[in-house]
Amino acid sequence: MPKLDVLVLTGRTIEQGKGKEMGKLSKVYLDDVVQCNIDPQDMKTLKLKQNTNVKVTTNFGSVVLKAVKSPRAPHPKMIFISYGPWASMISDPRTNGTGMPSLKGIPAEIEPAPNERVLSLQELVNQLKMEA
Amino acid sequence: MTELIIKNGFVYDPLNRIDGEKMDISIRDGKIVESVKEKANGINASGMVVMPGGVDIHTHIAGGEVNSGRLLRPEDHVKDVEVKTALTRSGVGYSIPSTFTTGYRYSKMGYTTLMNPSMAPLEARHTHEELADIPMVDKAAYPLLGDWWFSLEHIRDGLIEENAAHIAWMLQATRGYAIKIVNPGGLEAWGFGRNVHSLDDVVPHFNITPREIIRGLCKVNRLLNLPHTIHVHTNNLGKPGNYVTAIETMKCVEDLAQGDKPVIHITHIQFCAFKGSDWSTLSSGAGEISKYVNNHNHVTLDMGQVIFSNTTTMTADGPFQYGLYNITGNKWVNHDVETETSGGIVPFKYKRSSAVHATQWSIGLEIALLIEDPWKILMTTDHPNGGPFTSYPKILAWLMSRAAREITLSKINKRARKKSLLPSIDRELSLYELAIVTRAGQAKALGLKPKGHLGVGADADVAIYNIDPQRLDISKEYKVARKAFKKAAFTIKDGEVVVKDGEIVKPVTGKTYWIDVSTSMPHEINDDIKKKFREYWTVEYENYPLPDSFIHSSFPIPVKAEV
Amino acid sequence: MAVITGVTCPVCGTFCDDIELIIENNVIVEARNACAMGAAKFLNYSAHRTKKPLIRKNGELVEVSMDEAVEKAAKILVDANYPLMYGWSNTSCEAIRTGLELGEEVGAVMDNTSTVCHGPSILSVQDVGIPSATLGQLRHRADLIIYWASNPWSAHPRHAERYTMFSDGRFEGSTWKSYLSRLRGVMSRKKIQRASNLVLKQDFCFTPQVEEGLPSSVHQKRRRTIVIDVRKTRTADAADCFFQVEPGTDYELLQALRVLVNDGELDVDEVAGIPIETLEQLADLLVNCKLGIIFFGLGLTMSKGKHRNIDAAINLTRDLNKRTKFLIMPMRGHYNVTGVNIVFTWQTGYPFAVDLSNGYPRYNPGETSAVDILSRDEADATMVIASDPVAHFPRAASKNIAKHPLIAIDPEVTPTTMLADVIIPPAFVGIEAEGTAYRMDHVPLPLKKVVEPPETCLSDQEILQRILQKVRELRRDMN
Amino acid sequence: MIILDPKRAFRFPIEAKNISPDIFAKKSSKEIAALQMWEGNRKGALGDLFNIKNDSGSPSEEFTIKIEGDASKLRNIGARMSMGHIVVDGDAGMHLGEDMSGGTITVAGNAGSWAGSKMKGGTIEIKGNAGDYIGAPYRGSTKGMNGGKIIIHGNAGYEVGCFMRNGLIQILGDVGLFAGIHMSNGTIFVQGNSEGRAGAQMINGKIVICGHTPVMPTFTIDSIKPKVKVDGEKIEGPFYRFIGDLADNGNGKLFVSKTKNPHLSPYEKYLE
Repeated sequence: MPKLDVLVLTGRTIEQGKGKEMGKLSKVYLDDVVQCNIDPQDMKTLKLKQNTNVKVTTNFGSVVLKAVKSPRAPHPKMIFISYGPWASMISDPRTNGTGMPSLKGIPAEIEPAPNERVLSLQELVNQLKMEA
Repeated sequence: MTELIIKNGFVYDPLNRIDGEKMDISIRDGKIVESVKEKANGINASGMVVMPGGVDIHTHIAGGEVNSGRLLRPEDHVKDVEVKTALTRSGVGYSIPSTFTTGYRYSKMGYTTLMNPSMAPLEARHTHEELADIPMVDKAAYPLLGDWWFSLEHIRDGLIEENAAHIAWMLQATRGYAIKIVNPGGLEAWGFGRNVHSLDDVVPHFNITPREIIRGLCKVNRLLNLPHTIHVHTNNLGKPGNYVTAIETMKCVEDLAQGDKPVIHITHIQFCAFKGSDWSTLSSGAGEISKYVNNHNHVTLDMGQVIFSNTTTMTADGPFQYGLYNITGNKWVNHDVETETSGGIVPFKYKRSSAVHATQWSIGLEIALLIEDPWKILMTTDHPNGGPFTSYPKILAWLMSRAAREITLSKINKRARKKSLLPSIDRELSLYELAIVTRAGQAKALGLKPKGHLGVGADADVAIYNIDPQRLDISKEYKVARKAFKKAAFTIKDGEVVVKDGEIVKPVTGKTYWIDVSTSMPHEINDDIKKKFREYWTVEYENYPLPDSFIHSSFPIPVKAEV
Repeated sequence: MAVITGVTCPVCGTFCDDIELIIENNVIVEARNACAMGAAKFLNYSAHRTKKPLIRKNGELVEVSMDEAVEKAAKILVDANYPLMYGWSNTSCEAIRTGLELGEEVGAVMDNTSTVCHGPSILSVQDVGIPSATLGQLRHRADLIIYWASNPWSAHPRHAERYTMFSDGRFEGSTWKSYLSRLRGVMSRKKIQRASNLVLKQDFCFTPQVEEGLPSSVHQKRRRTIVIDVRKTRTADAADCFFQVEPGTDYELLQALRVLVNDGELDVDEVAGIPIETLEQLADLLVNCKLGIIFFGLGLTMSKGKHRNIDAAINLTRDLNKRTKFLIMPMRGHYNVTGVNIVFTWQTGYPFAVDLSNGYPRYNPGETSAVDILSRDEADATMVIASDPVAHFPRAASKNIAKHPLIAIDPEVTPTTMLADVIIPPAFVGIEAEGTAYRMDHVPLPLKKVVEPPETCLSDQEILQRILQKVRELRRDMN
Repeated sequence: MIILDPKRAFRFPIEAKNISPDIFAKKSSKEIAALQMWEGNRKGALGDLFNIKNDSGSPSEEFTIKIEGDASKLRNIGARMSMGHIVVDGDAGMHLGEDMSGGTITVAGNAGSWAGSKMKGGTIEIKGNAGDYIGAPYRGSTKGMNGGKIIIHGNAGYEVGCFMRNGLIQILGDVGLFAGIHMSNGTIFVQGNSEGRAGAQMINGKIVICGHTPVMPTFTIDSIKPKVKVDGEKIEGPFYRFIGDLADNGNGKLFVSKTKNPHLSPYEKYLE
């Protein structure tokens, strides 16, 4: 399987913003926060098709997301994930004495994961509970 | 019905011309009364001084700029903290204490009424939220109206009555107490990074001068019958040579005075009494200012005394604060408020070794001592601009004791010492005069009738200090007196003992005063303001005025206007 | 049917107060003037809500009385050795005031969501200050608007319309028309692109226009907008000019600009992927405006450099004030995150990360901040109000929340409430309960009550007041 | 020598500013045991947390406190100390030796962030790694380390020597971002690599980096030096000498190893 070293950016999208107000169980929210926005060229490199699953791994964890072609390209070797429980699975908790974890620009490895499933919110929460 | 009697104290009540007479003060239901029943609770004040509760005409204790100052200065808080007790909330102190700590510390010094002199009308809600969290004292706030677009346009167009009606609306909308004017015209100019430099400079885009603004608002103040005069922070504040501007400012409303009633209050006069052409030639303009004030009765002043300390300067005078930032390179907050005003904050350290700072220290005391009538010059530090209010006892010591002044004089910058007028001044204020400059005169200047005295009907706000005027020569033993003023033996608020031996024994909340002006033309103003609202501000008309339910212990003072 | 005007929108820091709600039978059926996010909240807030207090018993959440939930919450807080009380930015100042009293009573660490949004901005403000203004001042006067690492189009949808590029002020007007004509240009380019893709049967990637220097539109005598970001956001599409920065190099870019606006020279040919010649033109633009404003977002506070990015940005603004008037403002996210900083500050002296465990306020982000305390596994109980940390904190921090007793005061079902041991659902502030909140520029506005809450839901403030009362009772009983 | 032996593993932060030779020296063991210590939000006494042993060494020995075991939850150990020794067997918590003016602190393990913050004199030696903000001021203040010496044998985190005014910080391992940010005097000596932005916003002072490092674009190359002097000792180079931070009109000196930083060779064109 091809792999690619990328930087993860997290952030707000209007869909996520709308979704969080409609409820964290709403489809609008859940559809948006599991998306991994990838540069079209990088999609090609990774031999990824729209809406196939990818696994993103950082030093702090890994998570399976749905790959989508970024509408804000070009941004080679950068992936974008909306703020939310999925992005949080891989973000960097170190604050370096500021209180602020590193949520943008986290080095990661991304690879196609056609055989892995995007966890549901409940499964994700259960996983946290188990790890604790 | 609660009753209390303060027995055998030496009473200083200048508004009732009582000068150290040994007498009892009777209290019932929060008011001073003729007498109470014999079984009433008594405080034995023999060998102590009894005064009305302290009043502060100008102290930055709440609201946007004060709180930005707090946020800016963790390093200031960390050295002075207050631990939670069974009765009191925790907090931080030094130059910009947190709200609870502010109330407690004032109360411990025997103060009971505080005036917050700077409130951006758009952010009045903030000021009042904070005032609600300042316990122990009564309070009020002055909305900033000297650069309000409505004021500028009305006065430019000669529409004084219209402006009066609008300001009446504004006092109600913001629950304000007096018309505050800061660097008139300069704050509007600061919107584009500019300033005005004299009373006759034209304000860019508005074709009006500071002189016209001051005169216009002075007339408005009279039309509205407000209890306090216009409260003015002059143009050119903090600049060498500015004593001329201060005198011109007082002069420019001379003809508007009627009888001996003041029509203008110049605040923190020390900062506007600089002589010299630059910082190296800075000297005191106290002589000239005092001379003018000694010969005129239409003006009151407060000191804005400087204390040698590390403090936080904050004013609505954006361009002045920018200048201070340029001089110091310190951290700098600027906050311009749409359609209304500006604001700035810069931490500042007054050093004895600095010729400029030491001269400033001297100027404040010189003015206070050279002005013969203590009713005209009130004691403030413009907290926290000249220094924190907790240093008031130090200032009282300088005022009451030549010896205290000489000790400090001997430690300041040589050049400043040489130029200081203080060695030539022998005057030492008596306890009676101290009572004027810290309460009676302040309440009188504010037109706050139930405050500043102990006559029948007054609010039972009383401070009792551990000073025996028959035994203690305060001029010589100023240190003992200073200590007594720092920790009141008793503070009584609305008839209840709230401080004993300098400690809080009963937390109480105070009232919020505001001026409820009734005018004959409310409808037209609302229409005019409504029409321009979206054009001028970025909030909706209906969200601007504060509802009465929002004000903590709201206490309107009804006033009937002449328009 | 009732029409309520002048409603404030309890969603983002833009805190629009011109919303008109149409209400039928205690239900909001229409939200006029609201953006997509605002409308989503007004029309759907109640869709997934919890209405009754819940306590976890034997692993299952079961409905209980308000009294039982309050008592359980109070007990958890009283028993805790180092409790964390977190959230606060989506509730009223009145609730926050009561919350601080409760936090002081139980010796908690009080932290709010600014810890993971503009906390770093506050740290740098404490180092250098901040020259800023209310938003109307910019609407009236700003002729140069910079959105730096912020994307209002998505995060603050009405910001541009109300306060900047598309607003009309006394001295500067809206640039709506020039935007429309530019948009037409972009649309036709996109059409060509789509057509060519069809013809060529392949993905033709739209490469950005590499122009020599800055586009001429930025030199026009009208309000101009510049976007500086690591990717081309929707806001960038609407701007006169866009600078794409290599991720993690904003700090270098800001410091380099400071040298250039002070007429200094640099030894390098490019900074942050942008040629020096272009940066010199940008510096000229900054120096020559009448009033400039930088609106910065989390792209600076969360990325490499964090608070030092803001340090440099504020210092750039300070430098520019030697030449012209220049201001800077953080784009605050939640509708009352500014208010929570303000209330924390007036009561304790510090805006966030306030540790009250020793009986007085102590402040040191990195030490007393939520993510750090949780990552070090130091908290032994957490109370979350008006926030959803489990969705937004790094996994290492959320694990601690999951491990210990968790109280959630939140009307919505969120990852945090899914982990909670006690859930007390309040009325929605700004819809079912009133109060005060602060816009991103420190302008306080009222939150309105427009419909009745379910009978079982109290306001946040009332719930906190009840817990406080219970805590004091439990304390008394212990002594 | 007073030996403090933890009675149990700690999990809440402990306010330990009372563990200082200046405070212990005047007290009996009983008084020491009664010293106030906050553990989380519970007020307690030092004797509740530690077994206290009094090991009277030679009378000539300077007053010494030894903590046996893990002290990583103890904050402010040795705060404001002016004399004597503190020896920590294991790890030490945050704010170690804060505001100290004399004496020595030795840590066998790692030390938390803010070690030596506001320090004015004395020596802190950390055998393991150190956290962030070593030798920094308190929030909002510009009064960073103003004297004394901090030696870190392992790596150090971000913002080492923030607002430093004097003294020496020596790091034998690597250093994180922003070493010497805002510094106005003093010396930071890094034997390993720097993550970058060393000397950012510095006004003056000296930073020496012997390993690899990026250099801020707002530094200008000044010369190449064969060696550089640190604390009286000559360190062999060659070093590129940069001046900065230009954005802050700084005149700070940043020495960077020439051999470990070939990516900086383009700068040499400015020296011809």
